[in-house]
Amino acid sequence: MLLSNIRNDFPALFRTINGNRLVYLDSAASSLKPKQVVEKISSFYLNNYSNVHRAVHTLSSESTSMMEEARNILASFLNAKNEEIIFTSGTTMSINLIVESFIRYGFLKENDLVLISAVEHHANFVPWVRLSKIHGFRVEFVRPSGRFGTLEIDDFLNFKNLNPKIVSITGHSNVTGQEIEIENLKEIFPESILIVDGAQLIPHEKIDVKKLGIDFLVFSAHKMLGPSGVGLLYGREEYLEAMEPFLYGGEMIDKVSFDNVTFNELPYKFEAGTPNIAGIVGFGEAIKYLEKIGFDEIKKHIYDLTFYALDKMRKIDGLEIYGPLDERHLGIVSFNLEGIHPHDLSHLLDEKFGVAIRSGHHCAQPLMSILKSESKLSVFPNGTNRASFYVYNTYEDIDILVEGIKKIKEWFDVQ
Amino acid sequence: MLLSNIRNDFPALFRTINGNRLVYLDSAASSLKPKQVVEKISSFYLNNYSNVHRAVHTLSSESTSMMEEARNILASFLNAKNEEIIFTSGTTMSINLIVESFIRYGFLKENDLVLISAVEHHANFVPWVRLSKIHGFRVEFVRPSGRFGTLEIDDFLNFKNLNPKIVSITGHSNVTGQEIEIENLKEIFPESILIVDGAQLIPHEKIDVKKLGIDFLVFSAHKMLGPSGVGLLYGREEYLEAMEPFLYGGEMIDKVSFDNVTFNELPYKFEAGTPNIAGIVGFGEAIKYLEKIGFDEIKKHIYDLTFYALDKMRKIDGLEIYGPLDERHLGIVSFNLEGIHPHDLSHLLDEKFGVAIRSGHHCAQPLMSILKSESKLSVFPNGTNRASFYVYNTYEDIDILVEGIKKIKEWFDVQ
Amino acid sequence: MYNELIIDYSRLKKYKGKIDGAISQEGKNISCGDEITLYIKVENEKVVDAKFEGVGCAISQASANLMIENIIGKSLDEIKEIIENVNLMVKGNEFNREKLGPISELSEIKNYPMRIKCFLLSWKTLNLIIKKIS
Amino acid sequence: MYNELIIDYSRLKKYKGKIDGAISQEGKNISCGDEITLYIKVENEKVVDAKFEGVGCAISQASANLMIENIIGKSLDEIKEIIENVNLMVKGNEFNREKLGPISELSEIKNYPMRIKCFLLSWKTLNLIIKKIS
Ligand SMILES: Cc1ncc(COP(=O)(O)O)c(C=O)c1O
Ligand SMILES: Cc1ncc(COP(=O)(O)O)c(C=O)c1O
Repeated sequence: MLLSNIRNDFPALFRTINGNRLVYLDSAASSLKPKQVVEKISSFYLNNYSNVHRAVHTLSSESTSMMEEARNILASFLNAKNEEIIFTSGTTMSINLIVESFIRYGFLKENDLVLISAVEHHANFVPWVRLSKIHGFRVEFVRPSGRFGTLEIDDFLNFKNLNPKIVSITGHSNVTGQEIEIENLKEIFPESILIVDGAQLIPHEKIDVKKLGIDFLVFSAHKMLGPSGVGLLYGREEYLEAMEPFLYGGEMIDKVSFDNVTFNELPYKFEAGTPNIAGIVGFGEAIKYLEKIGFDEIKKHIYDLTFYALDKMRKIDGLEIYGPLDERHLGIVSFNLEGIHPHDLSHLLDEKFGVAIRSGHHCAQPLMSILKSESKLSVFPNGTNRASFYVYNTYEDIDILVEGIKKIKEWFDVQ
Repeated sequence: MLLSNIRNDFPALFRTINGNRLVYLDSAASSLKPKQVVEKISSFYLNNYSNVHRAVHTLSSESTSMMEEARNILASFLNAKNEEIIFTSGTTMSINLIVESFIRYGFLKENDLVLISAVEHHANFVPWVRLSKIHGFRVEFVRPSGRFGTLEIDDFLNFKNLNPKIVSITGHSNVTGQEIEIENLKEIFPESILIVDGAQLIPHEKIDVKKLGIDFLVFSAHKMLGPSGVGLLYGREEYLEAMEPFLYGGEMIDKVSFDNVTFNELPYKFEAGTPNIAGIVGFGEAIKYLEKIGFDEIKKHIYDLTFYALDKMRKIDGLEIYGPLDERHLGIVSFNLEGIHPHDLSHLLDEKFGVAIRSGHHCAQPLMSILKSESKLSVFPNGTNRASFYVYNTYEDIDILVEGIKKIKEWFDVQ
Repeated sequence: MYNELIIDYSRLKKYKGKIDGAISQEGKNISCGDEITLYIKVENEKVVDAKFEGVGCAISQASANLMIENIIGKSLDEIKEIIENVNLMVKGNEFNREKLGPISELSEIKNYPMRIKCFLLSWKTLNLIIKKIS
Repeated sequence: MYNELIIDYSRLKKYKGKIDGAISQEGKNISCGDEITLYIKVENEKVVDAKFEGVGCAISQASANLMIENIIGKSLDEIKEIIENVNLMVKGNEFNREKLGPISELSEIKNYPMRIKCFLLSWKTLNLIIKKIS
């Protein structure tokens, strides 16, 4: 069991919601923040804050080193070079940057093939699909043949011969909770550029981008104890060197004249304008906090909670769980309960039991249509409930969730 | 004089730098933050934070209303509709959004004319110039004919007959400190789409976008007591409705299928992904703080400081001040001192006197070449010193700056 | 929020279905994807029949059923007034309880900003129809 | 940081200018826009003369003058060692004071991260030349 005193770092956990203590099971949407991260941000703002780069005065120098210290932390976290660590406003922006940059640079042309999957979050779906309409490249979708949205190796093998130019896949589904083996992708598509959407993966998995041969990795701070409005783009130096910038403005330039522009070196070439300085500083602090717990410990904890939850929830009559039921399932449990719309269930869990879960399509509408086609419910509600677990959750949290579901079910059945 | 107890809200002002109290004259790069804003952010993170939209649980509901409350504040601040208030990561991102959106939507085509000025910050220069090379539209530059980079009405009138499709101009130069009369622009180019870069203007000027007929207004929170990583794009509803989104992903969509995407309504259509929720909440708080002082009061205070500074600085031998010397000059004083490179001067002001000013090209390289051509210095250092004033500055700050400059000059002359 | 009235009305069957030859209108709640098709039959400026199709949460279903029950037999002008008062009610403003009848028993919805869209789905769809025909 | 050594060396004229027929290299400090052109004359693997052109702050000018003064007469191998030690020095690491001579009197630069680029401009440019010819 994870160090129980961790919970003391999260004041929100001590709130009561309608008289019940808060049970926060919505970390896949965004995690709570520990005092350490929030205090780091506050103290930075109140004591050291100024704009970064270029100025020579003390505050600017302090801000610059604190921001660059965060870059060091992220670089060694991923085993990347500092030049390859680009701060963005989040996963969504990171993916849009890659797609548009490739297009501008002339790398993604008519008839080029991009392979994504049908379980992607809209952030790794809409940019490709929409811009393919404008620019004429092709997008194909790996369809999950496994249980309720589960991607099997064969599903990818089907596309091997098409030799896609780009393979962009989530490392961990935000609906099915399936973790994808990145090694397999690399093996099946050795010549494709591999982009990994790490928004759900990195919060519990420390990754060595060099060892895994990942070309681009994107994720957001806010899902791993960090602040909102900051995310990361790791890119292989040789690609970043070649790519056209996405945002143009200050700091990312070398020389600007009336008819020509040359760009700054990496990583600044991709960091136009005043960055989210405090957010970046807080991001570094969040990584430090997680590393102190240890990622092995974190993953084990989340596994334990997941299997405890899956076990208990499978025993509830009329409850349909999505995604795999084996060890590929981690951290996120999406489900529906016969006869009760997810909005009603999640509303009542909050109101009567203080349990915060999410309900809806989880920004994965294409996957919802797949779940629907396989569902045995009398009516599939175009969405699911989703409970997700992180470092601060406990077995008791899950007991309260399960009890809550049972009581609401009884109550609905009686009415 | 501005309420002296304001200074108590800014703990950074009570720092000592090498034994001197901090004199912060770099607000044009980024302002300090008052306790109220920082505490709002902290308390939000520790008590109410969760992802916004869609979820029905208590924290998500609280976060959503706090974020939307900030939108209300910004909308009534500008006299705009809520649908027209789009949160971005900053001015730079806002301008890039407009340019790329226009291009994708097919609005900005070959040979279309965009008019900007030669005094623009790179954020309102590089996106136009660079993307014009890729997409073939034309960019023309209004050249300042007035004193050291000062834009005169005639300079704009020269372009009246060209009837540009878009006029994108800074409302306040971050180098010359000149405030531009937006009414004049509207009068000279009644048929052009008017984009105003308000990054330096809005911190001291409350604007009614409807009354002024501004089509797009962009600015950053961090230059007006707000957090880093958040900015604003105001756009006229009819344009926003027509434009193609810039970032694609979650929250900005309506329906997503394997071969089609439709978009959410305004403003969400332009806010893909998890926003900088805490940043937006802090932005709202910063506006509240400024409104409590009152924008008339703020502008008057900055005027007083500027003219006090200009008066004193003009008396220093060998000191060259850029921009206009009349009432168009506000808040920012850029200057050079014969024989002393700006990096040396600003370094010594920090080290010996605790004075923080900026030195360099201020992300306005094209303007630097114009200043150079007019300069009477024996060597123009390709940059300037820049002192800038905001709500928390005092006459004494300027006295210390001026004394510092004089002492450093003496010391250099003696050596 | 989940009182007997909501549960009972969410399960009502009698207003579910299609009406041939009636005015129909689709409505959608973007934030959850729920959709509704509303059928309204108008004679002499009066609603003489109404039904709806669609899947949704208990609140949206109950709201639709309760709405239909309370507009059948009413004139278009009366319905406009009802819609106005519903909008006042969800915003937490003063409204005319008499005009809303049993609908006003759901006024608690104003405390659940995340569910107001569920509640309003059928009302917004109705409003589209009213605008279309007047 | 601004001691007499810096001020004096920043004003030195004798190493300013061009050397015809020498190896030349441009260097640039992106963050401030300062530029330098360095001229190095090498005979028998030894630097026999060096000069530079360019405008810059006192630190970059002093650093360039001091650098030139200390590499004239040195072999390319010795210069490589000097460059290595300069890089150690600015990072605040241990370095060989003897190898750097008077240059080491500027070791305080390590406390001014925003000025290291000014200091290193000439050294980076020198390094480019050394790489080119070895
Ligand atoms: C006039 C002007 N425009 C644009 C910007 C860019 O703002 P940001 O860096 O917040 O994107 C600045 C800030 O330096 C500015 O002064
Ligand atoms: C798998 C996945 N990808 C991308 C995203 C988008 O992340 P953000 O909203 O931080 O840009 C999310 C978060 O919802 C996600 O779960």
